[in-house]
Amino acid sequence: MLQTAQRTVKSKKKKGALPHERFLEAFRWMLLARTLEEKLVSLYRGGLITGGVYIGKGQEAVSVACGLFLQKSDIFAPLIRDQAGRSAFGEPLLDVTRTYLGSRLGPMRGRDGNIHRGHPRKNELAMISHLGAMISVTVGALLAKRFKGEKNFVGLACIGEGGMQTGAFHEGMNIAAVEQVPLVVVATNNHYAYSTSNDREFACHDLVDRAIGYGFEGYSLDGTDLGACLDVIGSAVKRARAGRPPQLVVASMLRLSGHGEHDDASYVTEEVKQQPFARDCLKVAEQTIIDLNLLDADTLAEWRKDAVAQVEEAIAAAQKEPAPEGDKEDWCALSMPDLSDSFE
Amino acid sequence: MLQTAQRTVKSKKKKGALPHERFLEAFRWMLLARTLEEKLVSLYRGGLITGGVYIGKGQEAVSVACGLFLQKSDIFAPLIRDQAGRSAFGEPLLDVTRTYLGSRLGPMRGRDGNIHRGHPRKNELAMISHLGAMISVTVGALLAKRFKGEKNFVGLACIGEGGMQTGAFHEGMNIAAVEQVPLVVVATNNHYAYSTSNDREFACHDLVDRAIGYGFEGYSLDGTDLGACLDVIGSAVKRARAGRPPQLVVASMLRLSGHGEHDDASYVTEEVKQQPFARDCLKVAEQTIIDLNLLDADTLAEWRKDAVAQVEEAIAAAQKEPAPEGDKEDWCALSMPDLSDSFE
Amino acid sequence: MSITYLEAIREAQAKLLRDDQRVFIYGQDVGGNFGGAFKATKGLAKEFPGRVLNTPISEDAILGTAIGAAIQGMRPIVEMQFADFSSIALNQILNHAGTHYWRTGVAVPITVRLPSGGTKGSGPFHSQSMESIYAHYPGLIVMTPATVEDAYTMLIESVAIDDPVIYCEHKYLYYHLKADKLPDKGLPSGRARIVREGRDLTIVSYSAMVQESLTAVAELAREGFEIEVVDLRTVKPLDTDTVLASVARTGRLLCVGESFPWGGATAEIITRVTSQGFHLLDAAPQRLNAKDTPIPYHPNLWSAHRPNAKNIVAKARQLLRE
Amino acid sequence: MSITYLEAIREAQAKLLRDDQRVFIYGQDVGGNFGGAFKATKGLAKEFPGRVLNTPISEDAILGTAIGAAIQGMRPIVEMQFADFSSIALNQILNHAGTHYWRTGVAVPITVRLPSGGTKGSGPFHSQSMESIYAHYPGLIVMTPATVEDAYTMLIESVAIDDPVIYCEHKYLYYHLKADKLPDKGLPSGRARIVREGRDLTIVSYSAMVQESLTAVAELAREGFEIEVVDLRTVKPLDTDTVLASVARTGRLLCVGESFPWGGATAEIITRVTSQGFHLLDAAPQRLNAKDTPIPYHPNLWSAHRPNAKNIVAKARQLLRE
Ligand SMILES: Cc1ncc(C[n+]2csc(CCOP(=O)(O)OP(=O)(O)O)c2C)c(N)n1
Ligand SMILES: Cc1ncc(C[n+]2csc(CCOP(=O)(O)OP(=O)(O)O)c2C)c(N)n1
Ligand SMILES: [Mg+2]
Ligand SMILES: [Mg+2]
Repeated sequence: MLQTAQRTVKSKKKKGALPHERFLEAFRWMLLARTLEEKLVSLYRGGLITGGVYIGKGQEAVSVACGLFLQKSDIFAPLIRDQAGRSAFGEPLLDVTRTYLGSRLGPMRGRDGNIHRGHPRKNELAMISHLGAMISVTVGALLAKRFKGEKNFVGLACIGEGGMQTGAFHEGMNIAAVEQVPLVVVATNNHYAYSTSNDREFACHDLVDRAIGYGFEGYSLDGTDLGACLDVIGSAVKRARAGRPPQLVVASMLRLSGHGEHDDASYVTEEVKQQPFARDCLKVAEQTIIDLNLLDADTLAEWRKDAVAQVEEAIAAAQKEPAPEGDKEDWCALSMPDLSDSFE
Repeated sequence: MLQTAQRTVKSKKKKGALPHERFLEAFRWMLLARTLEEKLVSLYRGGLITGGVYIGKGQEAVSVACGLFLQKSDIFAPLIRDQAGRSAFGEPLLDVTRTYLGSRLGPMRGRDGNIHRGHPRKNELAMISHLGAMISVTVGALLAKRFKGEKNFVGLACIGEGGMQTGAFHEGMNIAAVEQVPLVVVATNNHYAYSTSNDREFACHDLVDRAIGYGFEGYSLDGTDLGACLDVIGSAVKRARAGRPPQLVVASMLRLSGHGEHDDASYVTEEVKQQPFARDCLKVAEQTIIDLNLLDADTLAEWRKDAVAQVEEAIAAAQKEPAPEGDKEDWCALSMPDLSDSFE
Repeated sequence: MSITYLEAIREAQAKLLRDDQRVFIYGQDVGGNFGGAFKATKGLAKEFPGRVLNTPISEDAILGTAIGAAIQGMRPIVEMQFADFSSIALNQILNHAGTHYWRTGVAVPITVRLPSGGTKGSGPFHSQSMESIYAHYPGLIVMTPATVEDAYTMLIESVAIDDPVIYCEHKYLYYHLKADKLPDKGLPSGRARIVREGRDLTIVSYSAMVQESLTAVAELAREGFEIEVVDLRTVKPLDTDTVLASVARTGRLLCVGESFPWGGATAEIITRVTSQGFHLLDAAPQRLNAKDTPIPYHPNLWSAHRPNAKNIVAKARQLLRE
Repeated sequence: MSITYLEAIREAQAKLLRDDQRVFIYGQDVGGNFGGAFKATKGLAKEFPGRVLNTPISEDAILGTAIGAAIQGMRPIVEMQFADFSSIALNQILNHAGTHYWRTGVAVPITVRLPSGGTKGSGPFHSQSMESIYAHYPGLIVMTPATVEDAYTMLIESVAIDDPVIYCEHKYLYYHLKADKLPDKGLPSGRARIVREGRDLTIVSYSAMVQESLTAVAELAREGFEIEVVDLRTVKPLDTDTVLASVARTGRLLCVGESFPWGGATAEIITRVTSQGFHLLDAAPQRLNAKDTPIPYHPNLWSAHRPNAKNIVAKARQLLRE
């Protein structure tokens, strides 16, 4: 399977990849994420997906960097725009398509949908919707690892600039610093929280200025520049792993889609779309590849085809699988059914 | 009544007090607060007060400055250590003693106790216990004033360094900046939240560094120095009133009492007690008065006597008043009793 | 002309903004030319400049701000993007808004709109019905309109009420319910409505479950059963008298609610009827609720999780046989 | 030797820390040589270095951290300083801990200790009983121990349970209840206990109200009434069978709870008994709760606000006459 092949490449890289190899690896995950999400969007438009579809278009460079530097034993807390990071961290495509297509065999078994999926046992936390909540949960997972005597681990949690305004975010950041856990928080300022633009979200000059107030080390990042993303996020992960204080990276870009696919984002002005932060990170990365001649056109075309094939395969597989059924559920919210309450 | 006399002095000052007159006025409120709280403590020890007694010993300089620069039409959100500020803002002593002694005639009518008292109609908000909650409520009060077309108002909300770690604090600070309301937040880092010292509360170098992350203007303050308190907090109030962004003042001092009077604070080490921030602001202020010869010894003694007399009078008055009684209550949590639910 | 439940909510807010300068709307994405995740405030920001304000994602502060403004004489309407997110605002609602009048004598006239209840594919965090939590605590009025007309008049009334109102609007009804026109006046708050008269059984319900109950009752009518349906309209205060009067006529009681079972509105109704009208009952009163698990995402699971016309029919049949 | 309810809680935690390396204690002021606002963890930080940790005033993050640690295999015990402050942690508890197993198949073994209930002079924000809110939502077990022995064994059991447990310890019982020694084993969770047998009336209660009920029953015994008292021990799951069996013997039911009335545990019990055991009842079941206002500060008001032996006696007498 191609995805596996690619993973092998990845693990080779971990032993000291050259910068351009890392770049290409990251680009390939981005391509896969974009391909997958475009397909999900068309399935959604065709009425084949229930619930919302939220994509990471324009944020793949940051996201992939979030997943790429983590080991399997690290903790990853992705959010709704982190397809690229999830894949890079090791989430199988089948997890995604099973969840979106409501297969009973998916990680959430139809109980929860779409972006809420996760694999806590594989250190991919399953987000709840309430923004900000995952920061302290990641802190707790890291604290546990410390209690258990593990070494060299890190955790990485994603957040949007909107989510940074929640109380949960604040409490989570502060407690991370108090506990001095090896946490990296990657914030994406994509200039909107749903329809709300930055001017009604916060009033500080630069969100990265929040780092100092928590005792984090803070870094700004052009989220449209894959090279910069790999550099800044990779270094932040390295610093956290080396025992430096918690790290905050604030990346800037534009959300290149609606909030979800139900949203036409007509509130995003033409002016905003002309800003430098509105560039498409995937196109920028591809241009770099062409400019520096890192790949020939054939290979690029081959990668694209491969991505499409992987996506098609994962969708076809999930589509064949059974849906959950009400009368086959045990309807028990506890792991210990004996302690379950009964209402006749 | 002496308290009235003193108030006259105060209102004269507002029209351009000389610094040392303002200092003396502030000192006199501090003296009153200290005298009152010492008396409350002894009533508590004598079993005459139900519930907790939380005092502001060591924080009177900051607190008085919080109340002193506000007009009656400004909004004040004091917390548990703000007796001096409450008095300076205009809270009658009788409100205090009635609340502590459980008079039916007090502002809370026995329904709520002690430090939770307030007079929302007189712009003294009645705190709930949940720390951080009052910041956004103050923002809302200011927003209302703006909606109503009022001018030249400010709001001042107090918080401890412990309360700064709540999500409510964060959300309140951020929304204040987004709304650009004329708010001053005065934080007292008294080095403890109950028994917890700063090292388990936060991990930033200086809490004032949080100002920039919210788009507040931030100032540090030696809370044991009355002159500095008047200067820094007075200026912050002036700036907010003049339309500058919201203001954060972080004052440093030691809580010179237990968390409440039930607490012997044995966790406060001798070493901490020797730090410069552990000075008693009242003593420091008195020394300044003596050193600069701002008052003669007779007047000082007179002021003390006056404070005692005011306190005794307020206590005696409250003690004569009736307690609330269960069968005289309407037990209705709504202002519109017709909409009250009935459980037989 | 035909108007939906959602449009009624929008129209009520337009009218409130027009008629009362103290009203403003506060919440995530309510402003701009966007008008809210469900478009319940569509166009209002433009029509009423400066009075329909977007907020940061800060539910605690949104409520705190509304409370402060209300204390100072305004009449804020807060929109939570989904009822489920009001868990973050819960402290300000229960402990601040709910206690303020009792503690200080100063009322807090806020309306908190909670887009509530399940819709297909919405899952555990966008489907909740939280009325029971708010009704459990003192100091709040909890409205649960089940019709387009009530959605309109009750929202208007909520702003006139000096006390905090939790207004639970049902997302499923947004587009599914239509009316010909909006009424000038409705039943006063706190009064339940007999939606349909009957003599064999009383079904007490509220919000979207009133519609499910009516569908069920229509089916049972074909079998000759005449079932009375009571729409509570507000779950707190709860109009015990109307419910008791109905049970006095029918002798049988089935309560249907979409929230979780333990301590839900259905338990509260049954308790009132049995403790105050025990002798009126000819059979054991019954309840039907969502299952005691999080609300599932998948439509197959969701339709098994919530009460619906089908299992209302089944439960009612059982009760009618007793 | 004599041991209080509070000491039992401390001893249980000491034993847990001793026996299970996965256990740690997390909360405000629990550590140092302070040992918690009520001293429930006194000395533990010293005895178990690094495992009893003070936290910032950040209830949401405290719970979030505990949840994350539990997912990774730890068994955290969280102390909320007062139950009332768990309103800030509610989102993490209801929406995260309560849904996690169902959503992902991975259980979240946390124990959340809530110092609950009223004491003299504690007022609206330091007196609450929040069991009904937690029991309403799926995915949580809610314990409400009423004796020293249960305080001990149930806390130990709560940590053994793989699912999240809300452990409501009553502050009034901390010093008021004493036992001679601590048992090795108690009744399993989810099982109610017949505290006292009787035949004229069943009083169902939990937490501090069990003691009030026993006082009331002793008084009524002098008038010749034999009243059965059931201590629920856990309000979720609720041991309906034991309650029904008792009502089968007595034919009369009075439920006593300290929380607010609307949708409280008392409503849940009455609903179960009437829907499942209607024919067992000889008279209308009744409930007694706190009043539907915030909890008052002044002792005169507080003693009128909560149920107590005196009004339990009055209510029981009324019920016995019917
Ligand atoms: C506490 C909370 N309130 C409201 C929402 C509803 N909501 C979902 S996504 C979203 C906008 C998020 O904006 P941001 O954090 O910037 O992330 P982005 O969508 O831009 O990636 C909102 C308001 C939520 N998920 N959580
Ligand atoms: C949200 C919340 N959690 C817990 C408490 C209990 N509590 C009351 S005062 C206090 C310590 C407050 O510390 P700080 O904010 O520094 O104020 P200080 O007492 O030092 O003036 C705590 C934990 C509370 N009031 N609110
Ligand atoms: Mg965003
Ligand atoms: Mg402090």
